Amino acid sequence: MTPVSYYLVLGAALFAIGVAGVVIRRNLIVIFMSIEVMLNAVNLTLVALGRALGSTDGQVMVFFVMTVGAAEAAVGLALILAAFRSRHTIKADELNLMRW
Amino acid sequence: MEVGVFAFFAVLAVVSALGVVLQRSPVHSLLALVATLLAISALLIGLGAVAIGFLLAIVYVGAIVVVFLFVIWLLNLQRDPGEPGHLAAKFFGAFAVAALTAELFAFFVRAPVGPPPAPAGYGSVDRLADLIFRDYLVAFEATSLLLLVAVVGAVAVARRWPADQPRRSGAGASAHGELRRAERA
Amino acid sequence: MVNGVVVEFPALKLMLLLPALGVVFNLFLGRRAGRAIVNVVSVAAVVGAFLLALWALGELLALPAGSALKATLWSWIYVGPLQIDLGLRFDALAAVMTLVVSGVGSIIHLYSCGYMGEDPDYARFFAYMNLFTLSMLVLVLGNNLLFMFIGWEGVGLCSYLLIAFWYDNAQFAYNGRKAFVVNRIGDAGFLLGIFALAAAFASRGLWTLDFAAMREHISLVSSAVATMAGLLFFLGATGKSAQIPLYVWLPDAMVGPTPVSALIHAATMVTAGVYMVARLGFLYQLTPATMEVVAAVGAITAFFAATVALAQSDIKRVLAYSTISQIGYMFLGAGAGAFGAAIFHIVTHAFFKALLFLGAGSVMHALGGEQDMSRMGGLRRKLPVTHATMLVATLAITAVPGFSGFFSKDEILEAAYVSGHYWLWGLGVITAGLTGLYMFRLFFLTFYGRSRVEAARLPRLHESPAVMTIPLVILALLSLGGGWIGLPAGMLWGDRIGEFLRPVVGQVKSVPGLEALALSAVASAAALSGLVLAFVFYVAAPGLPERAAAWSGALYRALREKYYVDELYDFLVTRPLFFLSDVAFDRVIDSYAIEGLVDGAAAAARGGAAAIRRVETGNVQHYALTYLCGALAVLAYCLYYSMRHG
Amino acid sequence: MLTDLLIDAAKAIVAVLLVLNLATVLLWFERKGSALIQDRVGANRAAIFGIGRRLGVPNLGVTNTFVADPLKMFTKEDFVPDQADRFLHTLAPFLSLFPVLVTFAVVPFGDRLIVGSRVIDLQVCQLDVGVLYLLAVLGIGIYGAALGGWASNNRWALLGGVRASAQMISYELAMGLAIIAVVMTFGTLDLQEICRRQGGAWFGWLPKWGIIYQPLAFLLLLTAGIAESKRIPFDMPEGESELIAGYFTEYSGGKQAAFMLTDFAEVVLVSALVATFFFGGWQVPYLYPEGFRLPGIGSVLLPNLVVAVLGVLAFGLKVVFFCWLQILVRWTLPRFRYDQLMYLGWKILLPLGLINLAATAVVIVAVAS
Repeated sequence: MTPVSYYLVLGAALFAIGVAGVVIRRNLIVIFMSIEVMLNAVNLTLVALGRALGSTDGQVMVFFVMTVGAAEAAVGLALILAAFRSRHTIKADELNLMRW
Repeated sequence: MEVGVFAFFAVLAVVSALGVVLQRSPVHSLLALVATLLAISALLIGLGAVAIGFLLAIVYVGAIVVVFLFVIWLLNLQRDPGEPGHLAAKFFGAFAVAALTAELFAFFVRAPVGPPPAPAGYGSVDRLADLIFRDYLVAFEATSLLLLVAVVGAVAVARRWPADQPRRSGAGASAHGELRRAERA
Repeated sequence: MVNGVVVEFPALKLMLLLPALGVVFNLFLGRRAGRAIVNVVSVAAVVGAFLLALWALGELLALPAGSALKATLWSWIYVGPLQIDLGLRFDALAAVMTLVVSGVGSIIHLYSCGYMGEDPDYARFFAYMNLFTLSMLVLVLGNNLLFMFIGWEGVGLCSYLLIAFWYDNAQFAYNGRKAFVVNRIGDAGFLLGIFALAAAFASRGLWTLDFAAMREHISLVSSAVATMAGLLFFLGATGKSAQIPLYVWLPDAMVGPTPVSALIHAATMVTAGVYMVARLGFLYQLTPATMEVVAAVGAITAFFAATVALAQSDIKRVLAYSTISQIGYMFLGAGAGAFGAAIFHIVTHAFFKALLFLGAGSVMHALGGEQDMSRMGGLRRKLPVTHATMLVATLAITAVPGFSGFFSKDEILEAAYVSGHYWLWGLGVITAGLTGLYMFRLFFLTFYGRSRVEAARLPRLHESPAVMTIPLVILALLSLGGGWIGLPAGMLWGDRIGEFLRPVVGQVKSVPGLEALALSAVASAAALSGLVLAFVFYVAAPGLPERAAAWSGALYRALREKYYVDELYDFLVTRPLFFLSDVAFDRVIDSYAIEGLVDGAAAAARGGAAAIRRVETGNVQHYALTYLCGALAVLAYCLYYSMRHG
Repeated sequence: MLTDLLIDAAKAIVAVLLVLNLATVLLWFERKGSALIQDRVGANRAAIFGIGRRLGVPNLGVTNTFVADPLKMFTKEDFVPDQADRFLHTLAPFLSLFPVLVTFAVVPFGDRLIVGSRVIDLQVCQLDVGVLYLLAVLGIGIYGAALGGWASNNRWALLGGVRASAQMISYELAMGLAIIAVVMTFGTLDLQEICRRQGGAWFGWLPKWGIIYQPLAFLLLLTAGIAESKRIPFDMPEGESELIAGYFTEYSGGKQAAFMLTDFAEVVLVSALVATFFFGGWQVPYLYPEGFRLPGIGSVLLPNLVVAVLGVLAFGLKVVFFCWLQILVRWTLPRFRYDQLMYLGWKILLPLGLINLAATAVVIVAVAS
């Protein structure tokens, strides 16, 4: 069997890549996609740890993460659409009306 | 053999995840995201979570990412011009991400070496359904409510209200309006 | 002393639940439900409580003397060793009070259905009435001081709400506030008394406010503390029960709807102070000095109020002062150690005073709201039922032998005499005469003589509907026969109510039969002479009062103006307070100190915000980065921790 | 070990070849069938050396469908528009064809075949969660059309791509609901097992096919399936009169062939799924593993090989029947308007699917208790 730590390290790497996307990219859509990468890195970690513990609860968590992810995508994308309509940009650093 | 399969999908996942972040064109990012998700779902199946693995592909690849695609089209996003942006932010961001990677690795390399053999029926739909509909029933019902709220909210937010309708002339715009009217009817 | 048993009786909770449901229903659904349903629900809630009280009484009588029923609603305050539950205790004292509250309350609720028949705000009215019943039951049934205090405050609140029920009249609203503020002064005394008592017990290691426990361990309290606590509680009692010096609110409370006056300001709430003193009898018995104060205040108030009542022309005002006077009697009895007699007088007083108020309400109803006795007269034929029942009530309050008031007042005066308060006894006897005078003055002015009713009102003069007269008749029967439950010891079946209450409130020594008879004869003679005087003044020789008034001059004016007490209070307390508020607090402290503090805080916040708001760049990614740094720190700490501890 | 691998490989190759060939046959079938329906001659060109004519056989257009057209397709210039995204433009046709083909991996085309001591399941890949696999792979299929339309950098193509993906995502819901109802009925996600559970008969004569349990789900699946394959009456994405050819307007040569092949493979797939879920898959009425057992007549014992072959033939027959049905539909019904299409998908099929699901659940619980 592949050691669980491999999966965990892979999950960590994917998560870090997702974080990098969120922090560095300016395109809101891409930031959003990076968040999805982060979510799924966590999913992988959950299942791997669940497997290591011999429990299925980790998979149930993944199930819920997916549902929440779907809801988040629906609302988030709707927000991006609305923001684009009013500001004609989806650059994260240009949508900064809420400063100071 | 197993490790080889793992390595293949792991490399695929990492490379395509990097693709999500690094691609200039949102559509290419999106395609890379699809590849990442498929790799992850393959890895989940490899871990014995067969049902969840396929569900991940159905839900994410089959639905959520398609919605991303629609939004990209709707916004008519082209390739990013690639301006440098805030270099300082990028620098600190990269630094923080490196630190995060290091810390996470430090955590996880010490995890148990080999997973115990999966018990019979591990990761099957039966077992999963048993948990979801018994132990996690309330949470499950709550997520259904959450989805409903999210759908209503998304429609309310993304809807084009009459006041902010930018009136453009042209065949395309009016055809679009017709379509909307027809959909509403 | 207490050798009975304490039995769990969960139906007590129901007794509180019914009025509570009535409140909730009337408050939230009353308007929509309509008048008929509101009437039924409100009356049913109180009648249900009364039936439950009867049931509980049956249970209690089946137990040995000195027993009690109890029920616990919730655990309330559990702080260290102090444990206070919202508990109910139904002993003999509570039983009598509960029956009076719910019984007379039922009758008055029924009467209100008719009296408030045209008021558009009936739902609010009945919500308050039910809330009052609930609060009063809590006050009576609570098994500890703190729970009792909740009821105490509750009835005060309801009193305020109901006095100011027609709040669009500024004067009524003012009177409501006055009642509330005056009551608060007394409540402060009550609260301080609770603290004093709790501290006294706690310093000896007993953390309780439970009546039974306090009574058992009252020997732990030093007499100095007992005196202080007793006086503080009595201050509370003077506020709630309208005694000198805090009586001023009660006459003004008469602007509320008449059933309210009957229920709250005559029959039940105002006797709460007497009940409280009786309930804390074990405390008062420790300190003779306090008892002296109670007795003296009671007797003086009784006399004082009776004199004022002589010169009032407002029918409800006369009744208000007579209430103050009668409660003075109760305190006289309590101060003389005859708690049982005081409670007995509460009961009989509840009957006849409720009847008097309801009768007055019936008269006012007939006259379209007229309260001035100088515009009444000769109503005997128009209002036969009201007239007959009022006659019974007037005879009862005058303490004519055989009527209920006679027995209880007699017991009180006897106790005052026996305990050696001869002066107070004398004052009581004089007051008895005055009572006869002013009550029959009221009666004759209203029902006899020439009709002075305004011509416009004459054609519409009518007897009240059955829903109002039936309560009158019931109360008249009770006023007539209600006293027979407390005959003098040794006569027929003896002093049943006294025996029933004895395990709770203790016993007073009695005098030999012949001496008692003599005392009764003196008191009755005084009362009857008052009656005769009234007859002479107001029926036989109607011109006499004016001449008497002119002859007495300043004295009469003082009586009519209530000894100028309101003006005195206004001069001594109200005006200085307003002056202080206006000059010292508003112009100096508020303008400079408090506003300076507030403005300074605002300026500091503004300055600080201006400094740190730069952090809010509005760029999501900066926030994400900051968040990430925090997460990194937490993760690093976890890493460090796990390495340190394996 | 190696033998197992070889057998698996053989099954996969057989399945793929069968599907591809059947798809090609369908192309011819469609040409001639449409001609028949529209009272024309249809494909009748490119006879090789006139052999058929010499033999007196009417030219059925077999040659130009099976030989000339493929040759022409694959030798044409592979044209990529100037501003197109070359990578995605190339990837899209394969992204379109690949999922459809791999879907067949879980479709059972026969019962067990016993060779010596070896039991061969006539299914490329036995999967406990076959239905989930099916839905997952079908979900991926959207990207082919969508990206193909987008990568061409052509308005018509993009519109076609948008329409295609919106349509597929909409009808996938109804399809999924129909399939889930079937899954609930049979209590398994394994397609082979679903086929097995459709064996036997009620009262000895009525086959226990899915259609008996789930007639509504059958209609839903068939409708949604036709919509998924984007054919008339659901061919808005390519709607020739409006969008030229929809998302493959800018495709030519082999890539276009891949798109066309996808269409026909999808037709086959829908037929196979309908057959599997509702018509017993490879089940032959009254045929049991040991032989025929005819109600009221008697039984005939048959060797396993014959039973297996009969099963495969029955499955093929059913698939061909539903292919024919779809072609018939295609050439008989007019095209929906786009809003009608959305209306049908979201406001008719989806609620029907939900109702069907709820009713199924109630019945199952009622029967179980």
